[in-house]
Parts: sequence; structure tokens; C-alpha cells
Amino acid sequence: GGTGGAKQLTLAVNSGVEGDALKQAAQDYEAQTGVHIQIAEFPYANLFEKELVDLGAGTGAYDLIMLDDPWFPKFSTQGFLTDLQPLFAKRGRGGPDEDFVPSSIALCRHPYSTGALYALPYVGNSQLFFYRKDLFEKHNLKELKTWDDVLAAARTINEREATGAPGGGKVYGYVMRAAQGNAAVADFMPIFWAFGAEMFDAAGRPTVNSAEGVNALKFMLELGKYSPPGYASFNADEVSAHLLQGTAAMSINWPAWISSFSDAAKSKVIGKMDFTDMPGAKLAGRAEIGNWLIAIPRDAKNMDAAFDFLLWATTSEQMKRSALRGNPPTRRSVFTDAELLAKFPAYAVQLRSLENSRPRPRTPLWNEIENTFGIFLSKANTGELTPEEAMSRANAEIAKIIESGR
Amino acid sequence: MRRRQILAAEYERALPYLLVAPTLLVLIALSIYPLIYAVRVSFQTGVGTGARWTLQNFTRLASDSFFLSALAHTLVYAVVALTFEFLLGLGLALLLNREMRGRSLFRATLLVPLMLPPVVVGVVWRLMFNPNFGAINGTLKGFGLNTEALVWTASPKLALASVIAVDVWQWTPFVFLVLLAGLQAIPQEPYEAALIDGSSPWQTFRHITLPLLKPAILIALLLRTMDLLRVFDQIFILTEGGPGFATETISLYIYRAAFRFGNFGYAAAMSFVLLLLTNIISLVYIRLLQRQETA
Amino acid sequence: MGVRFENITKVFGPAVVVDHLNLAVENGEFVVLLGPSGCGKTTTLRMLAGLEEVSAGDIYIGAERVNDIPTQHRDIAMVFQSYALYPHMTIAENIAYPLRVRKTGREETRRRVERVAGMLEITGLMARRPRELSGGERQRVALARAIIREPRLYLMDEPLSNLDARLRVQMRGELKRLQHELGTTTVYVTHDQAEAMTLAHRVAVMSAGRLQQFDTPMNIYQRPANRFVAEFVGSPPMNFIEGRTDAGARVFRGSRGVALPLSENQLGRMNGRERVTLGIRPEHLLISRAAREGWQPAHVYVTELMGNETLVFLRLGNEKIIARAEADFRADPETPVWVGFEMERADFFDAESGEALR
Amino acid sequence: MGVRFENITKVFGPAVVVDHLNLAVENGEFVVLLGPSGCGKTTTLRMLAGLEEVSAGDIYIGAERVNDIPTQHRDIAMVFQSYALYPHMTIAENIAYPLRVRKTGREETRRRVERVAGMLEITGLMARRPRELSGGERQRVALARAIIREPRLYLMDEPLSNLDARLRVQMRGELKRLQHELGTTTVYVTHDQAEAMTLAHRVAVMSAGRLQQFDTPMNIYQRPANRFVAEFVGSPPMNFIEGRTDAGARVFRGSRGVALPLSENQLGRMNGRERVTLGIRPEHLLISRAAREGWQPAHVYVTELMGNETLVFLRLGNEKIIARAEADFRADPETPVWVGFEMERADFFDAESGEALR
Amino acid sequence: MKRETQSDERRVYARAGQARRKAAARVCVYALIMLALLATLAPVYWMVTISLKSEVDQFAVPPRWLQFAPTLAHYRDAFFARSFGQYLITSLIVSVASTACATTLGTLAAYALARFRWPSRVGTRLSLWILSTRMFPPIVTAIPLFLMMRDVRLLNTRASLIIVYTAFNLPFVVWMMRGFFQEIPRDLEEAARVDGDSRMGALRRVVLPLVAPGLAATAIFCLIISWNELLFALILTQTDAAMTLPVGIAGRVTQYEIKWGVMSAAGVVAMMPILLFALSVQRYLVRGLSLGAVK
Ligand SMILES: Nc1ncnc2c1ncn2[C@@H]1O[C@H](COP(=O)(O)OP(=O)(O)OP(=O)(O)O)[C@@H](O)[C@H]1O
Ligand SMILES: Nc1ncnc2c1ncn2[C@@H]1O[C@H](COP(=O)(O)OP(=O)(O)OP(=O)(O)O)[C@@H](O)[C@H]1O
Ligand SMILES: [Mg+2]
Ligand SMILES: [Mg+2]
Repeated sequence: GGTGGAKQLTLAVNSGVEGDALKQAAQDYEAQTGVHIQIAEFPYANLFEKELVDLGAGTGAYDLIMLDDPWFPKFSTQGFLTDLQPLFAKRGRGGPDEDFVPSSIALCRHPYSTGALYALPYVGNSQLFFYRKDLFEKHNLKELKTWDDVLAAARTINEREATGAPGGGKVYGYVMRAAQGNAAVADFMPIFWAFGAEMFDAAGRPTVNSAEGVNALKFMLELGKYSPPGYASFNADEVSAHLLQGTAAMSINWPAWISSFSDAAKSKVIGKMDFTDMPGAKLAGRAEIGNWLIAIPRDAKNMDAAFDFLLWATTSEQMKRSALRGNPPTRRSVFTDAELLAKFPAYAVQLRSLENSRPRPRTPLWNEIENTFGIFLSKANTGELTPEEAMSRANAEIAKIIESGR
Repeated sequence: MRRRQILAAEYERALPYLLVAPTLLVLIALSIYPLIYAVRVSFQTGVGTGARWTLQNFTRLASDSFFLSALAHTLVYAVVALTFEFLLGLGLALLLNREMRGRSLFRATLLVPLMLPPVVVGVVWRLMFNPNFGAINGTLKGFGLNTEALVWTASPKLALASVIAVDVWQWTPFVFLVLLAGLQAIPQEPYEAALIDGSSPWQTFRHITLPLLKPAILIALLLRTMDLLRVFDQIFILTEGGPGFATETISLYIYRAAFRFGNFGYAAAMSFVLLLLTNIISLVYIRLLQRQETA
Repeated sequence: MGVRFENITKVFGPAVVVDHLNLAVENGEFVVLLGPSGCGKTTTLRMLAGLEEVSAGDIYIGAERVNDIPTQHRDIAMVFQSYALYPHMTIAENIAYPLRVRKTGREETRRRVERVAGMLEITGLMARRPRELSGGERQRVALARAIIREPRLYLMDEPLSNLDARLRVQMRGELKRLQHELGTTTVYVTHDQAEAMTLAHRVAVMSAGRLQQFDTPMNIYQRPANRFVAEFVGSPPMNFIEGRTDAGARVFRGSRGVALPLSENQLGRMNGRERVTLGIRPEHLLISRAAREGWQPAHVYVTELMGNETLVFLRLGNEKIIARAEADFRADPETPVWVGFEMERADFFDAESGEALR
Repeated sequence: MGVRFENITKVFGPAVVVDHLNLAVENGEFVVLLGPSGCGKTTTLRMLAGLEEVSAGDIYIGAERVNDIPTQHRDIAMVFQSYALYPHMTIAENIAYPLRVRKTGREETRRRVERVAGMLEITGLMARRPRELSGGERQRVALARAIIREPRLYLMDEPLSNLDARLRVQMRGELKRLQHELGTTTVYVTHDQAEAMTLAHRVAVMSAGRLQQFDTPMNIYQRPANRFVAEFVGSPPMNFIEGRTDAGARVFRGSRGVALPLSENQLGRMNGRERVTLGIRPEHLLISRAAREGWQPAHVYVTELMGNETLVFLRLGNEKIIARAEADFRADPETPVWVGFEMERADFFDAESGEALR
Repeated sequence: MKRETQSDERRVYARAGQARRKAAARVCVYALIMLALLATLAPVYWMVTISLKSEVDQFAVPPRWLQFAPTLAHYRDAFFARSFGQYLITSLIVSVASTACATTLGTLAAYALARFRWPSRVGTRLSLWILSTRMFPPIVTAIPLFLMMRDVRLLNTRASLIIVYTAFNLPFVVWMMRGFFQEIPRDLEEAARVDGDSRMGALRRVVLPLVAPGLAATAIFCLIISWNELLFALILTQTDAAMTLPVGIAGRVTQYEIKWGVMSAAGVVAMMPILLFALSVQRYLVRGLSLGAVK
């Protein structure tokens, strides 16, 4: 790390489209300001552990880090991050401007949405509902409003498209992402919420085994019947593969995939895929939010230089560039930018779903809880446990975690 | 003259220590501190400043059903994989321990799985196991089999078998490599004597080859066991321990505790259990296989 | 079981190691292979055992051609020149191995192991491993491992070479008795003349992979087929004197006026050949310090005291010859002596071919 | 360089293998170690070479105590009983190894290798590997590797045991010459009496780790220190007849009326001892088919034809004795013969201790 | 005479189909080897095809073993998109260096442990301890090692990886080589020392050539291990400057997708250097010449 002169910054990024964007931004910044920015790029799986270890050990190896929003509570509660407020103040600004999507900014505060600001949102991902509009027209299925519509559509397609896939194979009505762990949970949460279930009650006690919770799970299993065999091991890759190969008609997925569907090298369903808001049930559908944030570690060596870059990188024109590089923005102005809308027709939907998206529960124990919850969802998916058993045992285990976390 | 020789004698006496010294230094330097660290954190909760001294990490082990089933999976995994890897490796080593055309090419080729980065292995197999696009079911379908039920890593019944299969595929070459080198070191005379004494191929194998191969066998078993009990990469990529915890092994669980949940104390505590386990098994092997040293 | 080599040839790369060997061993016969180091004895045994493939020719054991029969089916016991003990087994296990592979009962195994161990005086070593034995002990273990069985064929490659004289005589006796009792055909390699003479029914003398003579020990010694055999068998070796026959004077003329009378029959054997080589063994030379009628003058150039006898190295004409004398014979170098030839014991060889003249 | 063993003891676990050995070898002396298999010869050499630690006692080479001096600094050349050739090197490399480690120039190395190779008749094998050699060839390579150097000390453990008679005689000569030229102190183990007799300045006879006698070959043979030496040295071994002295009649009385006259001086040596053992070598027994004055009646029970002589096994009284006879002596079992004793050559031993009576 | 008859029929049976049985045996051997090769190489071949297929073909049903439009896109992506060249160099340096260190130090130590007289069982104890240093799960040692390296300012350097991999491979080398040293007849070293060679000289000139097969096998394996190691490489490096190939490859597993093609391509390339090395040391893998060494 550079000392004092702040002519050098080190930046830990996620390897993938988000990191690449920031990397290129950094090069532009270097060209403009002459501040050399060194990039440390890590696989998504490992970025977290790297940051955990480095920040925990206070090596000050990084001046800036990218982090996925679920990690934020842990980092902030453990005091790994720098409060940005003073830095804003230093530059005579009250804080981030209003252009940021509130749900995104809320993620960057600890406690959630009310507390101090420890990061700025860089990539505005939130789940979308993908579906094959060609098939919907073909079988004139009604527009998707509720999960029951989804189920009905799935059933129809399963029956009618036994050989409808490009290879002559079967088109499955729905493809679920249910690999143990994060995957299963991420795909389940929208249903879970829509059915009116909640992870915790006001007192922070787990309530996953509520009647709503169990029903949500039952519904998920029902939906699973129309998913390709082995969906219990699917992760984003398999899901996307099915959609791209045209062997599945509907799924929850992340915007990062949208571009692929129009890429001949990857897609057999060019022009046939459409995107809509998360379906609802008892409640209106809400997507799970998954933003990439940028923060300054507590032990960063060049806070000010780092903060300057942070501000620069999250300006709307920089974010537009990032958007052009394939990352959904976190600013309304960018979402509504004409040029971008032309290039990314889904932006309207994305903005909507981002704005009323929901974050995963903001607890430092989330990883642990999500993992456990995922295990039992998976057990339910493989039929090892009945929905009731699964939920009640999940509840018990989650309670344990919270207990030992105290 | 005399002094030179006395020095020589001293040097001769010191030599063995000089020879092991570097190794010991490196190992001490890189193993003592981590050990101390692990011991310390295993008796603490929380990290850094907020750390408290406690036994809870160990007490928790007993009641942690996840830990116990992970332990069970690990043992099953190790035993089954080791059995196959050893038998196959031994078989291959014996097959290729003879003069034949193309031998050296065969040998090198058989090592290929060993040479692939575990991540890649995991990825490739994950793709092959895919029930719908995967090469395996695809080929089976090609033979007209119904593969509806064969969802490999997605089925709680097949998942463990599947990851074991991958391990066998990747690590049998190692056993093969070690045992082959061992076979190569066995002199020819005893075999000729055995022929003369009229021992059948099987008897020769049983009474001559196996005993003389003991050192190599010991090494192969020791190292494979140690690594099997710590198996991580392939499973992590293939199943992340799923479905429904069916393939979760200790290392995965330790990994989560340490790197996902930031609970180093608990991770360390579990590692000590693993260490103990490994130690016991190793000692058993050594008891059984160590050739008594006749100085 | 008889053994028959038919035109057996063995080549290692360029080198012809056994060259068109023809040899027929009777059933129950004890045959000794004799020959210089590297002449192909071990190779011959190994081919018979099936440890080496033959390059050409056929080997028969009894009536059947065994070229393609794997060693373990030939029912042979062999003592390897390099022992080839099982390093990981105790001595007892080593010796018992042939029985073990035949699933012999524990009790009988014990009995037989003890018997041979006793016979070979290695009873005390049973619990050790080969590497803890002395050379001679190892060799006896190798021998024990062979004779514990009753195979169709014994092959022994210098089985006593590392034993002391006493043991060797004793083992010789044991082997003779054993072979006599079991009547097992035996092919035996040795460099020890005493073993060859006392054990063999017939001796096969080889040189450079070729069979030189195959006959009873006595005939080998007393009626060698050619100069090589004559020289190779017997130590100290036979003396040779180059010369020519004077048919008229009925004498054999060596260098420097050495002249030895020839009998009618000897002359006959030479039938007219001019250049011949006279061969006579050291024990058929007599030495006297005083001149005698018909004895040849010579000079001592060195004497070797063997204890039981003295070897006298003499210069006779241009030739160097060796004579055996009493243990107490002493003479300084250059002492003039007279040498008497027991001419009726003399042998004659063709100077070119080296064939014996009979 | 002289060599001195002082109270050297070597134990392997429980077994005492060398037992308080005291032995002083003169500088430039050629000493032969003789003894039954397993008596500790090799162990002795190995201790001298520093390959085995001594359990007790001191070893001196020249003036200095070498117990703690590592082998490679003792400047010794050794022929191992088990050749210990380097399997991965060619014969040439094997032989050249001692020079190589001494960084001898390539040219000189070549020259010396060729010389010893020629001396040992292995010139043709230079490019081969040990496993492609015959036993005897390997042994000669081992020998070559030792004598290519000019060390302070030669140690040779049965270096000729696997060679044929002709080569053995020849090598014997070479070694003798070599040792004579270089005057290098040599300790030599052999089981071959001829080697011991012809090579040794002095012979050390060992038994079960203990030194029995250390003397010139002739004395060992003719004046054995005790019954063990007498019996061990010489083949066929000395005959022993248990009996008692009749001082009055001046005769030695064996069993069944065997009575042999004793000289004044012999009687003197026994000074009054009653029970003694008479020892007489086979070559000092004469055989006649007709009765003679003072000769003892006996029966042939077997004859062994050695070619150059015939060994006659006789039953005399209760004793079995062996006599040497002419090569052409023949006799069927049970033939009655008369045996003449050259009594002046007879030796007498204390019946209990086995000590020679002198 | 039961024995006779039995061995008689043994022989008859033997004579009957001797030649045929030989031929049959040879065929069997080759068949088995082919089977093994197939099992080994099928997934590798699959990987290669994946690396050459566009995504559309990767997931095609039924799987395309042969008929697909090959593309080098993934290779381009793998090697130009990120600084793979640099990773490759780092990996080479790190794994070669650590292999060299580990085999050298380990061989010396192994020799001392296998050949020298040690006071009462110290040798065995040492060996056991050395082995035990490899039993602790790397996941747990990673963090303390990270802290150590931070304190000695070696974080994010190739040196740190070299050191760690050396330590990681040492126990393996020591045990492997110890086993092989014990197989070599002592007489040979004794002969060497009688011939005036030092202990080390004897080791270099006599013993090592004889354990060459073992050494080659050991080296190959060390190389493979350090070549593919992921965890430490991740923890101990921070920037491209010191990252190794596996890290680079793992980087292709992104949050939303696995770049199957790119990973396979990387795998194919990553495998090559090791494969070449393995092929180049093949000749050392052949018989230890311990034959005919001693009587
Ligand atoms: N593998 C081989 N390659 C090349 N030549 C060999 C091989 N084995 C043996 N020979 C040669 O074949 C010849 C005969 O070897 P063999 O062992 O039969 O001799 P031998 O009669 O037993 O000699 P010895 O009495 O010394 O044991 C020798 O000259 C030897 O060099
Ligand atoms: N490593 C060992 N452990 C136990 N006993 C041993 C060991 N080495 C040798 N011996 C014993 O020590 C005794 C002497 O062995 P040594 O080799 O010196 O005999 P030797 O005189 O050379 O016999 P040979 O003439 O047969 O070679 C033998 O009885 C042998 O069994
Ligand atoms: Mg031989
Ligand atoms: Mg010996």
C-alpha cells in the first residue's frame, strides 16, 4: 500500500462481471488522476473469506472492498468497516444523494436503513421472474400474477411440451434452483414471503415453522414436480442452462443472465424469453435483493483517496459505464437513461422489482442461518423430510444458532 | 592427521542430526505456531478483542448433530474410497509392472486425473453428473436405459456414492503411482525362488509381493487416509455437501464454521477431533505394516 | 526322471552362452557340471528350471518337452548360486516355503524342517532373518529349502562353495546319501574336484558353452577327451610337453634333448602323427636328487608346501612342469633334480586340435 | 600398517559372535582367517573395516586406535563375501569407483582399470552390468574393485570361492605377487586349505568367535595347538584314536587290542597322563593287503576315488579312520587290510581338554 | 506317491493349453489396461470437448462427443481475459521451487531416518511426528499461517507459497523416500564407504540412482500437489503478482455462473506442464536395478 501520498490504492473485487466493471473503471480513474489502483480479484466464494480474514487481522491490505450485501451485517457489526459519514462531512456533504434507490442505500446502513452509512451500493441486482413468452402465447396462458398462475402454467407446459424442446426433448414447466445452501434459500424466499411467512418475529425469534412457512414449502415442492429431475442439486448454472437450452419455461433468476438469452453462442431461445415482477400470493410478490456494495475497511491505509474513488465510481456517469458493462445500476437516473433502456429493455422491470425488493434478514448470523435453513429445504426437496418436519427442525436449529451467537 | 580424523568421527556422529535438521526446522516453524493458535482459539468464542475463554466449543461438539453426521459421512467416504482406490491402484500397478509395449505411455496417461486441478475436476464431473445434459446419463440413454431415477448428486442415496466415485477416479492414480514405485524396488531373486518352490501366481503375490510391498502400501494408505479424512475441494464444487447434508464432510463443515460463519474456535475444536482420529488410524496402520527395523 | 537337452542354444544379445548343447541325463543319475567360470553352467541350469527361455533347441524332462512349461509346474528344486532367500521370512519360513505352498500339514512341516535343519546344522538360526546370517549359513539355508522337498529333479548351483572343508565333506556325504535314498535325478554345478569326483555318476565338462566330455569321473580324469579337459580337471593341472614323435627311435622328443620312450601301443595311437603334445599329471612324475637311468634332468624353481604334500615347480627343457612330492620334500630354487616319467600313465594329444590320441 | 585387535568382543543381541579376540598382525603380513562357517570371520573383517561397531575392546591400525574412525577414513580395500557390486554401474564403473571418489585422472583410471581387468580375465565384460555376469565373474569384479587401489590394508572375504580350480590357482598367484610387490598388510578369509597354505604368512584359526591358534601354515598343519585345529585343518581330516598309554610297555592302547609303540619323547610329552587321544593324518597311514610286523589289522568299508589318489575309509577297532592311498588302489567293502602307522608323525591330545601334548 | 500324480496332472493341464493360455493372458492384460485407460480418459476427453464447445453444444442433449463446432473462444477468454500468463509463471516458479526444496530436504532427512543408528526408537518417533504435521486440516492452519506470513512480511509473495508448499510436501517425501531407502541393501553403501566415499558421496553416487523410481514418483506427486493447491494460494496472496493458476481458474466460478468452457480450457492447459514432466521422468520410473547387487 502507498504511504501518505495516496498515489496507490488496493481494491478487492469479485471476479465476474461486477468486478470486471470496477476494474475497468479503476483503469479509467488511474488514467484521469494518476492514482495507481491495484486490483485483487477473487472468486465469489473466496472473496468473503479473504475479506473476513484480512479485515479480521486488520492487515490494511485493501483500501476498498466489494462486498455482497448479505455479508454487510457481519462486517459492520464486527466493526470492520469505516463510517462514511465523517468523510462526506469532510467534503461538506450531508451524505449520498437522493438518486440512489432507497432499498439499495438501506442495505449500506447499520443498523438496516436507519444506522450509519458504511458503504455505497454499486450493482443493483434483484431477482426477476423469467418466463418463455412464446410458450405462453402458444398455449395462451394468462399473465403471471400469483404463484398459483405459475403452477398452473407449469402444469400446462409440462403436459403439452413433452417434445417441445429444441433437441426434441421435454420442456419442463418450471426450473427451480434448490442446491443446498444459499441457492435453495434464495429461490424460496420470494415464495416464503408471498405466502406471508417471516423468518423472525419482532423479538428476533425464528418463526420459519409457522403455518405460512410450511405452506410455502409445500407449494415449493409442488412446483418442484414440474422441475427437471435432479433440481435438488441445481444452482444458477443448471437453471440458466435449462432456460438457455429451452428445456424449461419459467424460473427465478438474476439480471446478470438477461444478456445471455440473446447470445447465439449460449442461447437456443433468442427472443423468446421475457421478464416480469415476482409473483405474489397472500401478499404481493417481492424479489430478494442482492446488491454489490463498495466499502472502506477500518484499517485502510488511504481512506481519503479511497473515498474519492468510491464517490467517483458511484457517480451516475460512471455507473452508466458500469451498466453498459452489464451491471444493473443502483441509481434511478441510470435505470431510466434512454440509451440504456434501449439497450436493456428489462430495466423498467428491474427498477420496479429492485425498488420493492426485500433484503435477506439483516443479522450477522445470516450465513449460518441461511446455511441451516438451506439444508432443511434441501432435505424437504429430496423428500427426506416432510415439510412440517423440515420447517420445525430448521426452526429449532436456527434458534440454536441465535442462542450460541449471543 | 589425528585431528582431522577425530573431526571426521565427530562429523560422522553429527551427520544424521544435520540431515534431519532442515526438515525439522521447516516443519516446526510452520506447524508449531498454527497449533498453538488453534489450541488458543479452540478455547475461545468470538474473535479478536471480543474473545472469551470457554470450553463451549468442545462441549458443543457432542450435541451438534450436523457435526456428528458429517463425521459419519467422512468415515464412510474415507473407508469406501480408500478400499476402491487401493484395490484398483494395486491392480493397475501389478498390471503395469511388466515389460510391454507402450508401458511408459500407459503409466503417464493413467496419472492424468491426478494432474487436474481439483476445482476443474469438480466442475467437469458436476457437468457429467447433470441428470439432463450430463455425459453419463446421456450415454446411458444412448444405450436405451431409463435414467429418470439417476439424478446422481441430487439424490440423497446416490450423492455420496457419486462424490466417492469422483475421488476414486482422481486419486486411484496416486495409489497406483506409489505402489508401482514400490513394486519396482522389489528384487527379482525371490520371485525366481518362489517359482522354483512351485508357488502359484496367487501364492507368490500373497507371500512375496505383498510383504515386500509393505512399505509402499503403508505410505499409500497413510497418505490417502489422511487426505480422505480432509477431503474438501471436489465435494465443495460438486455438491457443497448437499443434497440435504448427504455429502457434508468434516472439512466442509470446518470450512463453513471458519470461513462462512467466522467461528474459528469451533472450527479448531473440530479439527482436533479430526487430528485425533487421523492419528489413531495412522498408528493402527503403522502397527500393522511397519517393517521392523533390523539395524 | 531323465533330462535331455537337444541342441540347446542360449544367446544373450550377441553372446552365445550355451552352444548346441546335447546332453542326456539318465533317470536317477547324479550329473556334475564342470567348467570354467562363465562357461554357461548356471545358464544351463536356469534353462532347465525354466527361468531362462531357450534360444533354440528342446529340453525334455522324462518324456515330455518342457520348453513352454512354466517353472512352477516343472516340479524342480534348485539351489541358487546367489541363494535367493526370502528376505522378509525367518529362516524357518524360508525353509518351509516349498511345503507351505503345497499346503503341507503344520505338524509334518515342523518335522521336516527340523530334520533338514539338523542335517545342515542350522537348527539354532530358525528364528532369524537371512540378513542376520553368515554367508555359509545362508548357503545352507538355500540348500535346506531345496532338499526339504522330494521333487523330480534337483538342480544345485555350487551349493557348498562357501562352506568350510569339514562341513563340505559332511554335506557331500549327506547329499550322496539323500540322492542315493530318493534316487532323484540331480544336476550339480561345482568347482570343487573332490565334490565332482565323489558325488557324480557322470561329469559333464563344458567350455565356452560347449560340451567337452560327458563321462564317469574316473574316465574324465584318466582318459580326458581333449587337452582342455585334461588341463581343466585336476589340480594342480596336468603337465604338457610339446614335441614330436621319433617313430624310428620309438621316443618322444621334447625341447632341449628331452627324450621319453614310447610303448608300441602309444606309437600306434599316434599313427604317424609328427607333432604331438605329451600330457602327464603331477603325481606321475617322480623326483630324485641323484641322476637315474632314463630320468630327465631339471631344475626346481619354486616349491609350494601344502601340508599333506609339496608341489614342486620344475623347469624341464623349455617347459615348466609341476610334480607332487612328499610333504617333507624341500629344495631351494635352482636345485638340480632328476624327473622320472611314469610313461605308461602319459597321455598324448594332437598338437593342433588338442584331441586326445587313443 | 600393522593391525591389532585387543580384547575385541562383538555381540548381536544375545549371541556373542566374537569373543575377546586378541590378534596382532605385523606390517606387511598376509594373514589368513580360517574357521568353521559362522565362527565370526566376516564379522571380524567388518569390525576392522568399521562397518560394525565393536561391542568391547580396541582395534588399532598402525599406532592409532580406530574404533571411532569412520570407514572411509581408514583407507581400506575390501572384497565383500557378498560381492556388493553397484548394480546401476557398468563393470568398468564398478572397478573405477574407488579411483573416481579419489578424483583420479581419467587417463590413469583407464589404464589401471584395464590392468586389473586383464589380471582377472574380465576385460570383455567392461560394458556390462553386474546382473549380466556369472557368479564367478561378479566375484572377480569385486576383487578387481579392491585391488585397483593401493590402500593401507586389504580385507578379502572368500574372494575366490566361486572360481574354478584353474582360475583360483592363477588368482592365488596374482594375489601373492601383488601382496609381495606392494607389501600391503592383508587379512584374508578362506575355506580353501590350498589358499591358506600357499598365501598366508600366518594363519589364525577361529572357532565360535574364539582364536584357537595363530601360527605359520606349516605349524598349524604339523603342530596343531589342539584337537579342534588338528581336525579342522586338512582334508580329509586327521584321524583320532581314543586310548590310554601303557608307560610300562611303552605302547598306546586303543580299543580291541590296537597297540602302537611310543617313543621315549612321546611318552615324555604325556608325562604320566593316562587317557589320551592319538591323532594321525591320513597320509601317515600305510595300507597293505598282507599282514606285516607291527601293523594293525583293519577292514575297508568304503573307498573314494579322487582321481589323483584314493581315500580309504577303514574300521580299526571301534574307530573309523581314513587313509590316503595311490590313485589305483581298489578294494571292495569288508576287505581285510593291514594299516601301518608312521608313529613319529603321530600327535597326542589330552582326552579331556583336547590340548596338544608337546 | 500322491504328490507325483497330482503334479502329473498339473503338468498335463499345463502342457495342454500352455501357448494358448499365454496368449490369452496377454490379451487379458491389454484388455484390462485399455479399460482402465478408457475410464481414466473419458472424463478428460469430455473436458477437452467442453473446452472446445460453445455453451449451446456443452448442454446439448444427447451429449456431443464428436460432432460439434469447435471454438477456441474459451481458451482466448481464459488466457487473454485475465493475466493467466502471469499465473502460469508464478505457478511454475512456486511448484518447481517447492518441489525441489521438499524433495531435497525430505530425501536427506529420510536417508538419515532410514539408515543411521538412532538412540532408542528416536528415529521412529521423529518420523511419526513429521507425519503428524500433515494431519491437521489446512483450513485451520491457513489462518495462523496467514498471520505468520503477515508478521514476517511475506504475505502476497511467491516465497510464502514456496515455504508453505515445501512444509506441506515434506512429510510425504520423508515417508516415501524412507520406505525406498530401507529397500536398498546396506552392503552397497558399505562398499562405497570402504571404497573411500563419504556418507553423502555414497548417497549421491550409489543410493540415489537406485531409488530413482521412488524419487521420480515422489517428485511428480509433490509437483502435482503444489501445482494444484488452492486454499493457501488464496489465503496468502492478494494480488495478481503472486497468484497461482488454480486461483485464476477458481476465479471462473462466479457468483451466478460457472464458466464451464473456460474452466475446462484452463484445466487442459494447467494439466500440460505436469503431463510433460511426468512423461519426461518416465524412464526413471522403471525397475530399480537392485537385481544381482548382492549374493
Ligand atoms: N543377462 C546376461 N546378459 C549377458 N550375458 C550374460 C547374462 N547372464 C550371463 N551372461 C554371460 O553368460 C555366460 C555364462 O553365464 P553363467 O552364469 O552360465 O556362467 P557359469 O558357468 O555359471 O559361471 P560361474 O561358474 O562363474 O557361475 C557368462 O559369460 C556371462 O557373462
Ligand atoms: N545381524 C546379525 N544378527 C545376529 N547374528 C548375526 C548377525 N550377523 C551375523 N550373525 C551371526 O554371527 C556369526 C558370525 O557371522 P560371520 O558372518 O562373521 O560368520 P563367518 O565366519 O563369516 O561365516 P561364513 O564362513 O559362513 O561366512 C554367525 O553365527 C551369524 O549367525
Ligand atoms: Mg554360475
Ligand atoms: Mg563370512
